[in-house]
Amino acid sequence: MPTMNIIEAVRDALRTQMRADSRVVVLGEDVGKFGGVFRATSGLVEEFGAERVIDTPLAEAGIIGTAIGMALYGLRPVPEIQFGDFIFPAVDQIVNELAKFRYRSGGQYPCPVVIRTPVGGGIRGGHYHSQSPEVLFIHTPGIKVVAPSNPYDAKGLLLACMRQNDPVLFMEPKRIYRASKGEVPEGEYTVEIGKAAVVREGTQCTVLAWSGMTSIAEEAGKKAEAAGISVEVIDLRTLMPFDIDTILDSVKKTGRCVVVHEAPKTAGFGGELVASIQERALEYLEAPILRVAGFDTPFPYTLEHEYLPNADRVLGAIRQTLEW
Amino acid sequence: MPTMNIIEAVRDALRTQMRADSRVVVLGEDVGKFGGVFRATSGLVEEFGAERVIDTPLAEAGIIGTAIGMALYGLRPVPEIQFGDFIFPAVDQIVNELAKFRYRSGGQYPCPVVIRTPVGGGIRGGHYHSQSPEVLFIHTPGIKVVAPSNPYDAKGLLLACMRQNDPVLFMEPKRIYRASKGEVPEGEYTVEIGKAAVVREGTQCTVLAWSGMTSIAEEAGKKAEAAGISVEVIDLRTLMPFDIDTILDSVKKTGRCVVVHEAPKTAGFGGELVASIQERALEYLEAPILRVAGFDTPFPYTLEHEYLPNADRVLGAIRQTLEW
Amino acid sequence: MVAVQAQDDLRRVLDDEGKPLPGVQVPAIPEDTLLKIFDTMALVRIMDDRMMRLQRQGRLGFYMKSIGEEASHFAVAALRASDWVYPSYREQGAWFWRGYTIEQFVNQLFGNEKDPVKGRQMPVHHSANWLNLVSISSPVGTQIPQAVGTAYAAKIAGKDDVAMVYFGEGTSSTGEFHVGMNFAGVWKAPCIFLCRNNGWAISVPTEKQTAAKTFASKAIGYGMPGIRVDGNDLLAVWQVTSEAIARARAGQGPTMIEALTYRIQGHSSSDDPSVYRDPKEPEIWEKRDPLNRLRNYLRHCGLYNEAAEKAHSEQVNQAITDALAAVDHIPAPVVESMFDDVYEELPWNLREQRQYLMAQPRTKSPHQH
Amino acid sequence: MVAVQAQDDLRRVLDDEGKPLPGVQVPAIPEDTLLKIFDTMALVRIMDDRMMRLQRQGRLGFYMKSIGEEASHFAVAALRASDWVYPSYREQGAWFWRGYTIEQFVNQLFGNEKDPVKGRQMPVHHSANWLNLVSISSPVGTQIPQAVGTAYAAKIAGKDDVAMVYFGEGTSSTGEFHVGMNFAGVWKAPCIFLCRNNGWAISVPTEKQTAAKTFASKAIGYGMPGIRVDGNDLLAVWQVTSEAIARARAGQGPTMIEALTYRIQGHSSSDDPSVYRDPKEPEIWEKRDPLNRLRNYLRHCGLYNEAAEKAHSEQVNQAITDALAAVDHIPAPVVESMFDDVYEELPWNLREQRQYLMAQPRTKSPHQH
Ligand SMILES: Cc1ncc(C[n+]2csc(CCOP(=O)(O)OP(=O)(O)O)c2C)c(N)n1
Ligand SMILES: Cc1ncc(C[n+]2csc(CCOP(=O)(O)OP(=O)(O)O)c2C)c(N)n1
Ligand SMILES: [Mg+2]
Ligand SMILES: [Mg+2]
Repeated sequence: MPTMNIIEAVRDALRTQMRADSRVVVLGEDVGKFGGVFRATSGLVEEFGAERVIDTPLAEAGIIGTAIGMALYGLRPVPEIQFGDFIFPAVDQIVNELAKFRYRSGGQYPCPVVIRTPVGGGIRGGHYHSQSPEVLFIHTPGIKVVAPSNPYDAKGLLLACMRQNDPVLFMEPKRIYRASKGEVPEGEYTVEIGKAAVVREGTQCTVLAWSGMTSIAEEAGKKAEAAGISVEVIDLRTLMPFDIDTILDSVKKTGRCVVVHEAPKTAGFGGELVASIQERALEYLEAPILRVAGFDTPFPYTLEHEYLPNADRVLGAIRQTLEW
Repeated sequence: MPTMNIIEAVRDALRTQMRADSRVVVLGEDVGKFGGVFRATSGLVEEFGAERVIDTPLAEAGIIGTAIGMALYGLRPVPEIQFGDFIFPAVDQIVNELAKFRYRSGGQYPCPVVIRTPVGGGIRGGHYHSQSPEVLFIHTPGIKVVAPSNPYDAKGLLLACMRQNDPVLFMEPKRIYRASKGEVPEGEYTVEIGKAAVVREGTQCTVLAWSGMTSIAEEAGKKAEAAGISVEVIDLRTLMPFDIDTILDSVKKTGRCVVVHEAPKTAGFGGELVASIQERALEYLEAPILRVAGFDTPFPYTLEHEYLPNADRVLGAIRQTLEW
Repeated sequence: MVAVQAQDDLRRVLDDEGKPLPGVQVPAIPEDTLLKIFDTMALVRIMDDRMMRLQRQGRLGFYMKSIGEEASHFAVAALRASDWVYPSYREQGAWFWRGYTIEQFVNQLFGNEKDPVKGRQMPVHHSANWLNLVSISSPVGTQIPQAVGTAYAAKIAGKDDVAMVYFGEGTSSTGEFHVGMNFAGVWKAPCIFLCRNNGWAISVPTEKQTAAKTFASKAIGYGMPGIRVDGNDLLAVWQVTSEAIARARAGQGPTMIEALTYRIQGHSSSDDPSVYRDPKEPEIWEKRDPLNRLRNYLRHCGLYNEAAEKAHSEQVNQAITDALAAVDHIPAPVVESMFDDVYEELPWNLREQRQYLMAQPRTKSPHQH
Repeated sequence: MVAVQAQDDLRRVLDDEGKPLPGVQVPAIPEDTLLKIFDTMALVRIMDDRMMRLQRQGRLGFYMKSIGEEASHFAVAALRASDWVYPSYREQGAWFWRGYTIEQFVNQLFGNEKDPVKGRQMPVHHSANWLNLVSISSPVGTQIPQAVGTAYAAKIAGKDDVAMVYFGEGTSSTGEFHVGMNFAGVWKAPCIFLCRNNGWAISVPTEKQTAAKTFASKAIGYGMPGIRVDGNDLLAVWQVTSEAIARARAGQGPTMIEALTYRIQGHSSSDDPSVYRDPKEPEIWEKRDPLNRLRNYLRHCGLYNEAAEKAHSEQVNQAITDALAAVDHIPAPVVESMFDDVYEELPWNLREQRQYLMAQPRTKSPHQH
């Protein structure tokens, strides 16, 4: 099995599906000859031509708006938003249009658009190349939100997204685009949407993470083990619909939980996870569920490594739940 | 003291502040001669002229974008977004620009823009005249979010917003724009931003609500009383920064809590409130904190009264926390 | 205020009385098509009138009429059935033209169980995928790039279908208008932009909407032709639309059409235009009524039959009466349907919420019948 | 590819060698202004070169240069100090022209404690409210309606200040461009839109950006003048900008200027243009270098002094060297500053988070010095 990084896995998923399904088209800024600023689409225009790999004018609302119209007509567009931070001009098209099309048409018009976008900090990008905007979309009924943390899941989930009939926001962890490497099967396989992965088993505390924070959670898990604490780490992989069963099974077992995310703490997705867990498993909780998250500030530049959650902070929170 | 409804109170606040501060300008679609589709600005263009009460072209991004530029130059713009549902084309201007201006300029450029917009359902408006988009803005560092539920607070809070130096999203409960009436002082007074109001005192369960849901929570409180249950109802009034002290004092006293909101449940602001409370007061909780919220569907038309939280459902949740 | 424009940059075929102007080329519209357009236009007029009365009686929540603007709806008549159309909320004619029935129309207004959109949207927000008519959305402008995407998708798929999107002149101020027009220009998408300039966006007149000389002139910025047409002249609307369609099908790209017309009445059933405009203004336009002009033209061609119009009008009125009578017996969509179509399949959160709701006592909604 | 355009719709004063074209009117730029522009342009060139080398050495995270496009920066020189400017990330000249210092510039790039924006933004995202230069934002286009708001605010406040916003031709595709231009037209806002058409938006050439014949032609859709100017001809840039300013101050409204130039190098320090364009293309444009042309013009006027240029260049280089040396001793902003300026005052959540962070062990950031 070849070894790939996340960028390569994403590209492989796109290529695989474009070969299998002629309805799949890719569009976005710089996705053609340049192959995308992170090179996720490199080589595609050469193989599939400029009508299926489309360099668009500079307008995110246009990228998503036209993708919607293509999907209604029967294509399978996979638009790229160059950075998650630039998704906001397309928010009206996503929240009011894409997500609601099936519903508002009484089921007449499904709208299978898979939006790919790199998210997260750690690349010295400041406010505008670092944000993690997932919660807005998780809160929007009608769109799924998927956030892989490694090459295997990235390819398998992206293929799964392109083969189902609902719109998806597919968030890619740009900080580890190249750093995260692993074996990835050639050809077709899928990872089920809506299923979390227990990436580390343990008994004393559950840590929930996704995207770029999964490796931080795993690192914290290792550090905890060295300190004699047994931690279970769950990579959510899909944020909407999130895998409540896997989460509850784990928290009922450990009695403690820490949620880790990069987005600002207040009203981040962590809040939802905490609320959902305590609604269903309060009696199992030995301690409050804690959140280690980005601070409630715009994403800073110089101090980004003070801003970002790290393994020590996660470990600190784990300890706090144990000592409570 | 005159009796006013919410629309009149808002108009009175605008007029009062426009008289006191010549930097205040109002802009938006149909705010001039027409006085706004809900008539909140009616009479203002006659008093203050077309340069301070500006009918704009049809573009929310332009309304907020130009308001930002006005604020930087020294004016105090109070833009109106005709319906909260139409705020999405301006989300980039709000999330990436308005909210971050002070921060990203190293404190050089404060940006005091107060965005008024009617929110919530119950007026037979379907998906696009009913949404409650607060959580996105609560999650965005740099902007405050205020959501009054009655005429007195509407005027006092709006005056407070126009007199401070941070951007604010001021959400007005359109369903009770005219139905909610009360005594409102003439002239100047303010209600403090960031302070909740205990609108009903009780001992057995705390209900948190805001905007159009406050009256629902109060109704549930009354029904509970009739059933021999003592409920404390808190109107949050400000959602960012929310009044954690008042909330905690109450929940520590009652040991139970129900959060009510119109927006879809998943990743709504309720999740944050639950998470914040259990972080700080888990040991006081006699039962899980429950949420009575909009369902995770687009806002429906015919079935909107099945969609919207009502007093019976809130009462049901209160009972559930008591019987847990 | 929109003045009647000089003729040189405004395409007209008929004069205000419905006679062909001297020297103009009259488009060759097949007789049966012309008569069907006339009937459909009359149907729209009757429907608007009936529904507004219903709304005033408090039986209907909301309505949007298009009295005086109907000729512009029939740009759709120059398309073929496989072409896609994105109407705004003010082109009822497009729906009826393609075969959307009076029953469907009325059921949508009432959001009942037989409403094609299952009671999910406000009145006048139709959807008919079997007619290639795309769901109406309230946020204006959003449909414009969508139509461009559909048009380009046809091109990618190797078909010669075109897409047409209707919108008001106020909507040309949105970012989405620009973005859609610009993509269409670059892609040479077979898309027709039908800007219905009715002079007003709720209370905002055109001169507060743009400083451009005409809306059609905006096409220049996208490298596409922009054509102004008398929007109350059915023959001229047909002619410019046909030309645009021919260009689009031939791979020559998009066209913007500005159809000059006038919103004679309020924006919607919620509006009162006397607050913001001179009540005299509509009067000028009443004289240019598109239905009258078409009737006169038919008369001029010897195609008009008064008895037939009367019979058709009675038939339409009866069909509306029947549909309204039926409405009283059509229930609201079942409560559990609220959770359908959010996704293809119900995720666990919606399953749980549906179960919760079904266990609650039923709410008597104020607008269920 | 951007071809050198026919002259009739392109304002030029100088030929490619820097000599005034026959018959043109040469703008009367005061000598000291002209010399200051030349010096500042040379400073930008030197700075770009030094910073790119630093970036290549791995000492600087990111940089954006403007080699070959510098003349367009100096539209700012025709303004007065009380006028407001919204630069994009590629007009370093505007900053230096108004007195932003080499130290400030370098400290911003390094995001250190002396950075005017307190280390909050990426390199090249300056802000200087004391110079009426507004913070640069990465999301392109957003600044355009903001500048219109500022311009109109000046009008409302009864001042005759104007606002100018710079942006690239790619940015003209955003919804915000449209929305800003349209508001400006309707409001007759004293705003100048300086579209720097350098042929490329990262890898996207102009013909994939718009089908319009020129970017300036987009102004028609907003009822404002659109003027094309040779963006490598400082005198022409000055001239058209001065005319636009005069119109704006006289209450005649906004102007769009398309400054035709070329992005000789990569989009930013992260880009490699050889992947997507013919390396021969830049060569044509190197011959039209704005700095050379201005130097030749000064020579032509007898204003050029080679020794002075050399001295100035040495002085600039030394100042940069000094600033870079100083940088090694300037610490990163203190950690608790992360929480400042989110709001005027710290709300409880930020107070709590600050306290939490200060109790944590310090993270050695990979880009703290
Ligand atoms: C994005 C957005 N903003 C505001 C509104 C509220 N609104 C509904 S119709 C309308 C005016 C539209 O005018 P125009 O485009 O000229 O169409 P007309 O109603 O005249 O047919 C406005 C402002 C909306 N529907 N969508
Ligand atoms: C809204 C938005 N989308 C995407 C980007 C990423 N991006 C940065 S610069 C750029 C190209 C801009 O081109 P142009 O406007 O021509 O300016 P130039 O770089 O040529 O000066 C893009 C796509 C962005 N900054 N903002
Ligand atoms: Mg209109
Ligand atoms: Mg460019």
